[in-house]
Amino acid sequence: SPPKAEAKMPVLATPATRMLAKELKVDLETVEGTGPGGRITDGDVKKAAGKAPEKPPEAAPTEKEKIPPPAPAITPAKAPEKPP
Amino acid sequence: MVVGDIEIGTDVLVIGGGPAGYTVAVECARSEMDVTLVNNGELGGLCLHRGCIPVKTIMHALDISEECKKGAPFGVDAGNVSVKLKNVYAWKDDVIEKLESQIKCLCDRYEVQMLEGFCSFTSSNTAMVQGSRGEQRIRFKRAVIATGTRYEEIPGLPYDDKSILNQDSLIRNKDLPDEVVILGGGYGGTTIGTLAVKLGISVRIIHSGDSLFPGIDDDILCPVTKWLCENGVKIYSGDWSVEKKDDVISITINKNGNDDVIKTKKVIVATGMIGNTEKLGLENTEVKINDKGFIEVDGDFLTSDPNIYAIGDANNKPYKNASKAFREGKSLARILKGGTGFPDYQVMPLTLSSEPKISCAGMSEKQAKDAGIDILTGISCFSSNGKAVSLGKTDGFVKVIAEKGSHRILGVHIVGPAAFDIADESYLAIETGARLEDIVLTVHPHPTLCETLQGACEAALKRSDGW
Amino acid sequence: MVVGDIEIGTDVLVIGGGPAGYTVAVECARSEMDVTLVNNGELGGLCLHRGCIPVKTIMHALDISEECKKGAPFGVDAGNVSVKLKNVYAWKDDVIEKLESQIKCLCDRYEVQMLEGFCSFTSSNTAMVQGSRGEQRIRFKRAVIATGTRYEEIPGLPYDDKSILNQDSLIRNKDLPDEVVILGGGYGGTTIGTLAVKLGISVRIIHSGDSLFPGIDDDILCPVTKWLCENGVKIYSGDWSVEKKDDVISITINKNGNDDVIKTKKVIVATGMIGNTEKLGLENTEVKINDKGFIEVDGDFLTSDPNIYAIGDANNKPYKNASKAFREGKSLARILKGGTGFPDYQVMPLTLSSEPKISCAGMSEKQAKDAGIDILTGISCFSSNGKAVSLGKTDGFVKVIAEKGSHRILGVHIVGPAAFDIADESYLAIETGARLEDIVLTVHPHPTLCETLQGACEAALKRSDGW
Ligand SMILES: Cc1cc2nc3c(=O)[nH]c(=O)nc-3n(C[C@H](O)[C@H](O)[C@H](O)COP(=O)(O)OP(=O)(O)OC[C@H]3O[C@@H](n4cnc5c(N)ncnc54)[C@H](O)[C@@H]3O)c2cc1C
Ligand SMILES: Cc1cc2nc3c(=O)[nH]c(=O)nc-3n(C[C@H](O)[C@H](O)[C@H](O)COP(=O)(O)OP(=O)(O)OC[C@H]3O[C@@H](n4cnc5c(N)ncnc54)[C@H](O)[C@@H]3O)c2cc1C
Repeated sequence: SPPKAEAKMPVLATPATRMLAKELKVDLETVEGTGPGGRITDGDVKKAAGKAPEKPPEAAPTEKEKIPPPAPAITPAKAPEKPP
Repeated sequence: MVVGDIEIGTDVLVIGGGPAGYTVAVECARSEMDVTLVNNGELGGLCLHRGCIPVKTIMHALDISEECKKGAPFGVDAGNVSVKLKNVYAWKDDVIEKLESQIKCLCDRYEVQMLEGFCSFTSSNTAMVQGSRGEQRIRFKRAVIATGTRYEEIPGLPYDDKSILNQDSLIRNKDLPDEVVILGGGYGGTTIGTLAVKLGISVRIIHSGDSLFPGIDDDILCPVTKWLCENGVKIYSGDWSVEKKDDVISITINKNGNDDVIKTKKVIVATGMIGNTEKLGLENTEVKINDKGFIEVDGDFLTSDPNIYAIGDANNKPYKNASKAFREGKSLARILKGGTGFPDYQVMPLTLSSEPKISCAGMSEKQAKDAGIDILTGISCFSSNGKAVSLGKTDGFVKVIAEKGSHRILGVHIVGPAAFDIADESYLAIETGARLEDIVLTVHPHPTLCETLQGACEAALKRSDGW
Repeated sequence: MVVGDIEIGTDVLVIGGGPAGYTVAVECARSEMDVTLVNNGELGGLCLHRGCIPVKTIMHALDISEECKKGAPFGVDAGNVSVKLKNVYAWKDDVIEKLESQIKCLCDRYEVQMLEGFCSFTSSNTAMVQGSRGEQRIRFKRAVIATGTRYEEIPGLPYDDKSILNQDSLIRNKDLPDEVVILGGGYGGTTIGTLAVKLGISVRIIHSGDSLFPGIDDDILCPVTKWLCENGVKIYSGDWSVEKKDDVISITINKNGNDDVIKTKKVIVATGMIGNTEKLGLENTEVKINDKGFIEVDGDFLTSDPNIYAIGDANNKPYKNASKAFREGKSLARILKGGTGFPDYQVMPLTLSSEPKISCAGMSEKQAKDAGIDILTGISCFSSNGKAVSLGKTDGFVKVIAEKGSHRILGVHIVGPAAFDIADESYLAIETGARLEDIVLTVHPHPTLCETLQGACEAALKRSDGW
């Protein structure tokens, strides 16, 4: 049977945004969301990562959510070794 | 497999060919990494051969015959429907074979090197495979342990395939018993109990604790215990202990200080699983396990040994199921490629093959209340769903739990025949932080079963102002 | 109904007791408004009596017998399965009766005043009901027209219940023909054609235009046309015209300048619906209709008459289906209460009861390309889904369409037996602007059919960098 998960309000961000946060090493618990109801957007994550959003935020909320293609995010220490 | 003295070199050694193991192997190989997959036994693991797939397949075949039998009101005259259990199990084996060959194909397509045999570590970068044709040494840069679990035994009562059984016995159809006592409730006990009833076996279930399935709200569980009772299943709760004398197994159940003793010739132990990490040679590495044999890992599945990872049932992360195994396989492949793994999930769905079926996502009503969250709940019954009525399947309901202030959906619990099919919307809803309004304002086609999910959200909303 | 000279006064008069009408009536009454619902004929409308529900119910009963017949591989020996069509239709009537009584209950619970009869306007705030027991005058503050549609006729060929039929004939089972020609493809032609085949009728379908169902991508439609062909259905395309001489109906089909003539004794006209607004007395109001009889409304369902609204099939908004009717009923109730209605939807799902079933949400691949959107597509087949294999139902696939740059999901199209059940996630995804990652990173339980939806999103993502 499943372990008793500690019930608390989960962070308000979509899986895609949480993926971005992981790639940019941003702890979402420390980010204040600017979206509706405190939702954390991609822009919030990038800002927290010290990166300016690539585009200035536009009026339409869908534009705000727009992300560039996922960064390869290869850390040198873990670069895969080329197969022979 | 070329057996011999020559050591094989590989970038990534994967031990175990279950969902976790074959997924990480294929995903790494897809990125042109050099991958060797060692598996001992059946490719596809517990899930394919003795778990998810066979249980669902056997149940479906038995359910079809039930549908036929109940077809008369629909105008279907099925004559004397009968089930040939031998053929049901043959179909199950067919399904397994088909799916196993798909996994084989995938591995071949991406050129995963496959070895058959039992693998154990000889150091932090070498391992040994004992196959039918001898021994093979392997040198690896990184290794992934995906060896899964095995059934825990009751101390002093080892499985003997005769009287002390585990869930395999029904799934493999070695000689179905006429009656059986199942030790343990929860996922294992409820699933195997349901299967046993459908196979015509007389069943008693013994569980400790208050509920047959702790963590599921009572109202959701109620139709299931009702079905079990109606089908002659006796459910006992209390602290139990087991003794075996000659052929007879006596189980003493203590509830509120009173002892109840029941006797049987066959028990199925469904108390849980332990990590499949014995004889893995972990002592030759830095890998650490906990008291149940599960491997300790960090957020990136790395063990205490910097070269060795562990995923799937074998690691000490919460939940043991195939979805977690697949996800960890995919996530680790990204890490091994030098990227980041997947973020944490918020919802681990539960799908219970009870009768009726149960699907749970997110917080139960009790969990939310215990956590002090102010909630709205809403319920909608399948009996008022047009499609369910037209299918003649009106048992059950959907319950939704949302935070009162924000209307954010925290939990969706479904009991009913359609529970597995329509639940996918609820996973996405909770993961993305959707609100009740998001589901209510999304058009759901008519007549479909998912309207009941929408209906439950609407019912919750109607308890707030303005709806 | 008290028939007499005394005029009834009501705040809200609703004309038509289909999904649109009874929904707005119940929702208004729930807010303690004074509501009168006039319906001519069957409570629940086209949807319940001659549309969605009967089609699905009859098909399900026929499908169950197919399942039984195909049960042998699963170990089910169903003997000589046979279908008693009389009983199938009796079951259908049962289902309708059950659901109709639920609607009746709802109306009673919230104290909707119910009148039976044909209603027409005598002015912008008075109307007249012709019931079996005479006439009743009504004075209203606001009225809602929810009178739905009826089958369009081919000029000069009125429905005669003998040779010129509409879809009602199969649904009501008045004397099933041995063979029939269906005029028109699209939703109506494909659905009724599929039903006819399942009823054992020999079918020809004639449609103008290039595709049996314009708007659905060819790859999604392909398994359906394949099934139709395998089941002996002949499909003709081209501009057609009909002539009837004595008993014989001749249809001339012109394609690329060549004429093809086919002859039959029975046609089902499935060319479309027109607004049910004749004899409504609209000339006594300011209400305006278009050339197909549909009522012109603004974004808040208000007609050109400031007291009169129109919802459901009867208005001139796009789509004619029950989900739209329900939604507009709920939305208008909020407006009549003095609030705002619902926002526009982004997705109007399409569920097609073809064989295999089709479910479409959002943009098709062609639509997206035609709109100049740069897209990613991903496909996943049910044949590689463990649950589908275990059900022996591996036909079909899921196709997802996403914007290339943002990965935002724009369309999800499913063809296969599970198409209706797992589609709900796709509606929410598109409505909320979810990205491929959102579905891929949401845990989907194993083994379930919705894994194929996740698989299609993953396939699309794998065409982008980093996956
Ligand atoms: C009755 C039952 C029903 C279940 N139903 C479901 C369900 O419906 N949904 C769900 O999600 N989960 C279900 N599960 C759980 C699911 O089967 C497991 O979570 C899943 O199989 C775990 O995958 P894995 O790859 O981690 O391990 P496993 O599937 O256990 O695979 C491990 C593989 O490693 C091999 N191996 C072990 N040690 C070695 C070694 N030293 N050398 C070489 N090979 C080795 C084994 O032979 C095996 O093939 C069910 C389990 C049971 C018992
Ligand atoms: C064969 C078929 C299958 C269909 N399948 C589906 C499906 O699967 N899913 C789906 O969403 N939609 C389906 N539809 C469409 C669906 O049935 C309609 O969109 C829906 O019924 C529209 O609801 P409505 O309330 O606007 O009108 P209707 O359901 O047509 O109801 C109108 C009511 O008003 C009454 N009325 C009319 N004029 C007057 C008057 N002057 N006075 C009093 N009463 C009057 C009528 O008698 C009727 O009861 C199907 C349609 C057909 C024909």
